[in-house]
Amino acid sequence: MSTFRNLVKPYMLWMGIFIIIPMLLIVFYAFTTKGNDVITVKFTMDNFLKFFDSVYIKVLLKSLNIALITTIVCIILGYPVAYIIANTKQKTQTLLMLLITIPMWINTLVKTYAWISVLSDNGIVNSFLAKLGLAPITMMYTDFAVTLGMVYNFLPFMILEIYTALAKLDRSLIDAGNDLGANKLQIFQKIVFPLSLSGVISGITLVFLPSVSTFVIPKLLGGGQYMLIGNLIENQFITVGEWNFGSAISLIMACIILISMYFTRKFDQDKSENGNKKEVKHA
Amino acid sequence: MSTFRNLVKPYMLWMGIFIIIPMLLIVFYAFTTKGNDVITVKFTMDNFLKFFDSVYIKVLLKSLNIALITTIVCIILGYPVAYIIANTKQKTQTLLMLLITIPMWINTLVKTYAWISVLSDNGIVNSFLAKLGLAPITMMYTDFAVTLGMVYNFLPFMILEIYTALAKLDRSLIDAGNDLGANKLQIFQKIVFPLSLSGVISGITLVFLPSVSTFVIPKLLGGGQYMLIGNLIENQFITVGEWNFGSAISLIMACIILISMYFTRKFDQDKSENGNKKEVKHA
Amino acid sequence: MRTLIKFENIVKEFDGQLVLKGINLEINENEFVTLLGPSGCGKTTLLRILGGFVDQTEGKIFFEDIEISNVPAYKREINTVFQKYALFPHMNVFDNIAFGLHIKKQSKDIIQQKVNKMLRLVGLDGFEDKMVTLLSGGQQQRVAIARALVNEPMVLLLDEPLGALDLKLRKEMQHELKKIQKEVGITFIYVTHDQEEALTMSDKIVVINNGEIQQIGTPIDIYNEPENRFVADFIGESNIIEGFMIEDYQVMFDDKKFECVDYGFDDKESVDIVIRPEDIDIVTPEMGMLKGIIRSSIFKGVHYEMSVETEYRDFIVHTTDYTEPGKEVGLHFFPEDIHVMYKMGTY
Amino acid sequence: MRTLIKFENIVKEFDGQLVLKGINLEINENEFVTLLGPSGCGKTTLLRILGGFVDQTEGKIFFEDIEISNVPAYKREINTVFQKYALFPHMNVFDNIAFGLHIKKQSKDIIQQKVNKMLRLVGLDGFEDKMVTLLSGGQQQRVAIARALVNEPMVLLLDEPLGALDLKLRKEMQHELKKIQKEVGITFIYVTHDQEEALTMSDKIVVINNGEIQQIGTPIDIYNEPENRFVADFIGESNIIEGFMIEDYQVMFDDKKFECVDYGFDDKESVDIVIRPEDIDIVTPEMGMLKGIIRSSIFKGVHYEMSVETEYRDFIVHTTDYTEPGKEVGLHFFPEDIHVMYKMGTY
Repeated sequence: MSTFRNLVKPYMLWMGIFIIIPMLLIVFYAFTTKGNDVITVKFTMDNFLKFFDSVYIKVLLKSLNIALITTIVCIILGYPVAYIIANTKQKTQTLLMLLITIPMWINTLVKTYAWISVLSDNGIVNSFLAKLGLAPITMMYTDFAVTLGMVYNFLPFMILEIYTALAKLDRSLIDAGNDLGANKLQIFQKIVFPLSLSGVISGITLVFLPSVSTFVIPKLLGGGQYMLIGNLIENQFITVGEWNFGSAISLIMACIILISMYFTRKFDQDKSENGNKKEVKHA
Repeated sequence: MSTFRNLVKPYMLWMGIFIIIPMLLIVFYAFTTKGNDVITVKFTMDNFLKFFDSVYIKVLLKSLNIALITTIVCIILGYPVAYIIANTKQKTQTLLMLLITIPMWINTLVKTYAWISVLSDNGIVNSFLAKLGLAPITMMYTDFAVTLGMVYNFLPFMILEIYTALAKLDRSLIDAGNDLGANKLQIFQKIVFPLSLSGVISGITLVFLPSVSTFVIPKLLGGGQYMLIGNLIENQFITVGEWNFGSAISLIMACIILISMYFTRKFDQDKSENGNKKEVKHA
Repeated sequence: MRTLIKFENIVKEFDGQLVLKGINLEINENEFVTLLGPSGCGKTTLLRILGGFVDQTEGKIFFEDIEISNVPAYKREINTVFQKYALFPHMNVFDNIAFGLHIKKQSKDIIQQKVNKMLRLVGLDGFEDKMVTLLSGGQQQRVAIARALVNEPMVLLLDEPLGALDLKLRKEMQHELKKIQKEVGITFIYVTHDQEEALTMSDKIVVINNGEIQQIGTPIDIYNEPENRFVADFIGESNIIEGFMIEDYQVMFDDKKFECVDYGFDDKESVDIVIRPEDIDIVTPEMGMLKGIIRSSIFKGVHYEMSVETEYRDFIVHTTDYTEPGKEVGLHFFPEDIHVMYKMGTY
Repeated sequence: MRTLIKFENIVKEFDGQLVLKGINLEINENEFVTLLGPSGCGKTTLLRILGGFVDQTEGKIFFEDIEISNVPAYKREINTVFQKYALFPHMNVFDNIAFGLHIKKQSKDIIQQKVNKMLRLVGLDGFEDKMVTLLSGGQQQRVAIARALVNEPMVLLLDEPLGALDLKLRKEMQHELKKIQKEVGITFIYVTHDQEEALTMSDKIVVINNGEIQQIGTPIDIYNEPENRFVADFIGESNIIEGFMIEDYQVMFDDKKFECVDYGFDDKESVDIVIRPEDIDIVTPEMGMLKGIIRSSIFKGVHYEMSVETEYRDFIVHTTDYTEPGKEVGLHFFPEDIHVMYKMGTY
């Protein structure tokens, strides 16, 4: 056992280095000029200052905006689905949740191409409109198409999280509400909805954060000119070869994500803390 | 309330269509020939038969092989980390798990580029070797590089899952083992490890499944010629424009994933079922 | 006393199993009624049917002579204290108690006033802003009672409300509940499997087993004159003996005739006989009606619990005087201590 | 009886709080010793120190006169039945019980034989292949006992093992545990907060409060001659009265002098007096030593519990004869029923 003990510290040190080094490299790139290598270093803040140019800030704002809309639409569409499923029989619940989660296991790329064939100028919707003698609608390469693709991709996660929160809701609270004179609508407003909020928050984490930085969906449904922050990072690395600027942007994104994580977690902890304190009291 | 009731069924129907239609389209493409549209359909099994060509099967096997190695390496590296963290003080645990999970919030693309700058022929490792007067090693565009990139990308998920299982282990079971004469090693072998297996299995789900179908990491670290199943699908859609064959491959992948999900879940359920039955008995 | 609630032939089936087999029961105004029985006997189901959370398969419930079988829970003038309290975890003490009044859209002033009154009644003044999840078990219990009582129901249902509390606190709360019932002057219907709790608090005890009522009566009735073996065994420790009636006022068991105070049985009818451990006296072997040897003698505080082996069976005897194990003794009891009961069909 | 275990000035500090304040205690071979006290009194901590799961801050433990303070848990000849059983959820009944024997690398035959013997002892033959998570609370409890006993320890520690069971099952298991202890003939150290449990099973009771031993004695000693107010109050219901000694064999309280059997106190020393409710007789007002009015009379099965209001205080009286509330009565008790105790510094 003592030899095992002695190995703990070096092992953790090596794992730490393994995990940290690429992070440090990203930071290094972000704060240095192009063409440097580790030996001849020139530190600079230019990469960050460049980002605060109005063009890039606009891209960031557009990304945040689309991600926000996606999240809201996912909540609006997903909550009723989760609520209805949670109120069916146990067996139906399992089956329906299985159906809802199947798209999660299909490659995003493939799902997005399926939407192209629905939305494109000679796609399913427009073929259908033509049959009805109506004028075609341009849907591809619009905000609508991008948002639709994102909602489709992330909706199952939102439904899953809200459903989980609703499924573990204590039924006796609903009995209690009933007992105290509340009708179904009042029980939903005052008991079920407030207690499912933690699920909505986990859902937001799982939808908002990845939709801010996704690049596959906007590229395919938004077209080559459609630029969100994920595409911007991808371009800097792959097309332009500007690793330094790309690293700086991804650091900025990581900060935004960590800050929003902090706030949602804090909100969640405020609630669960009550539970924890109770534990302590009982001990 | 009754108007709400009446809306439930049409709402669920529309949501069902919204969720199912792209799935059906993928199935449709997989079973039809190229150049068809919805009106002039030619069904075929060719897309599937084509896959069973030795070239594509080799790609599949290679993908499964790399994913398997990635998963095993993640378990071997991740388990000790999770175990050591779970045995530190509560505050240290929170801090260390935060550090471990930070890379999860950085774009995969960016993390992978960081590894390129470590592994490339004039990267950090080779610069270091050159300083020591040693010959450079070619690491880029090898299985080693791809596996390293995958391990780095998925390791935090494995650690997180194993840690969660270990953290919720009932301390009194360890006391009981101690009481019955087992030393630390025996307690680990007979109590801690078997009871942490559920965490290892969730970890496997979160590592193996995405690493089978990832395409960003093999493309960047394996080079343009390096072909895993994710790259194959990407190529079919983007480069070759063979949506039908691409859809067929992604359906085959979905089946493989669902089957492996079924078995891991079954394994997990066998364990949790005991718990459920107990509940029933007590009711 | 006016009849407030009437159950008429209530039957309940769950998955093909009969949980309640035709319950007929009347409950009066201002009574403290306890439904007593082992777990799974159907007592909680009966309470939940009255509360409106479960529908009966057959039968009717009347409330002040009006049938309420189809009235939904939220319209019944009944409030419930749930088994695990079912407090709303996202609200503080005040909002939990005020919930029912908010729903009834009462004015802020009235709500404030009523809730404060309730907080005083259950001894939780000053706790209004605490989150309920931060309270101890006993305090949560009080909030649950206050939340129900503040609506001024005509009936309060209590579903094993003290089960989660520890011994000392449970005894305290028993007295407090009884006090509250007297103060507010409404009907309490209380479900428990603890016979001590039932004896201490109830005006009327309804003993239930296997979905059937076994006996209805005051605590004294139930304890002193159990109607069958099940009731005798469930309420306190007992010596239960099979025997038969020779004639009125004479019963035979263990090959001996005994005088008793029971009559009206058929001649030679098989019966069950109960003799409470505290009604048996230890005397000298010659003075005893039965002879035996003391096998064990355990100190229980107020009394010693002895096991006395006689020719046919072991008797449990409670006595305040110690006698050492191994000694031969006589057992003596008076005719009025022999309780003769009809035999049960099933037990 | 030989001394098996000796605690010498055991002190335990958690986060700056003194949980045990210098415990000195000897435990003999083959004794059934109960550590009794309210929750948080330190009784479980003392047990866990003996088991080796917690280190004491100060003091020494001796086992057969050898210090074991630094011997790790897995090397102590002691086994434990944990509070929530702590059965291994991934093993069946057989493997749970065989765990200790496997660790000791005993042969398959011997393991099979010993486990089967244990299964019979705890009445679980035929359950060997069941997963422990499928068992009821009472069955899990038996597995936990078998798992500990199969190792043939010299001491078995039991940490509130019956806390999770319901009333009826708890009483059954009390008798069974006592029976098992007699059969295997080893020392049992039992932790509980339930004074009834302690009285029923123990050879010796150690009453603990606030990390200090209050009294050590047989159940009869503890019940009949509590050493202080805490013990009197904790063991059974009591009337506890403040008074002072006038001289040997004479005590004064409620403005009256009473004869008693206690002596050796200082003159005029303030004392606490205990009179058990069952030792007070209800007599006519003229015959009574104190006069009072009956305020309530609750039927408790074996006895009525009455509250009698006298000039200075309410007395609790247990009697088998009913007297109606409102009536004026006298209270009578004998000199030997007055238990005089030293006042506690803190309570």
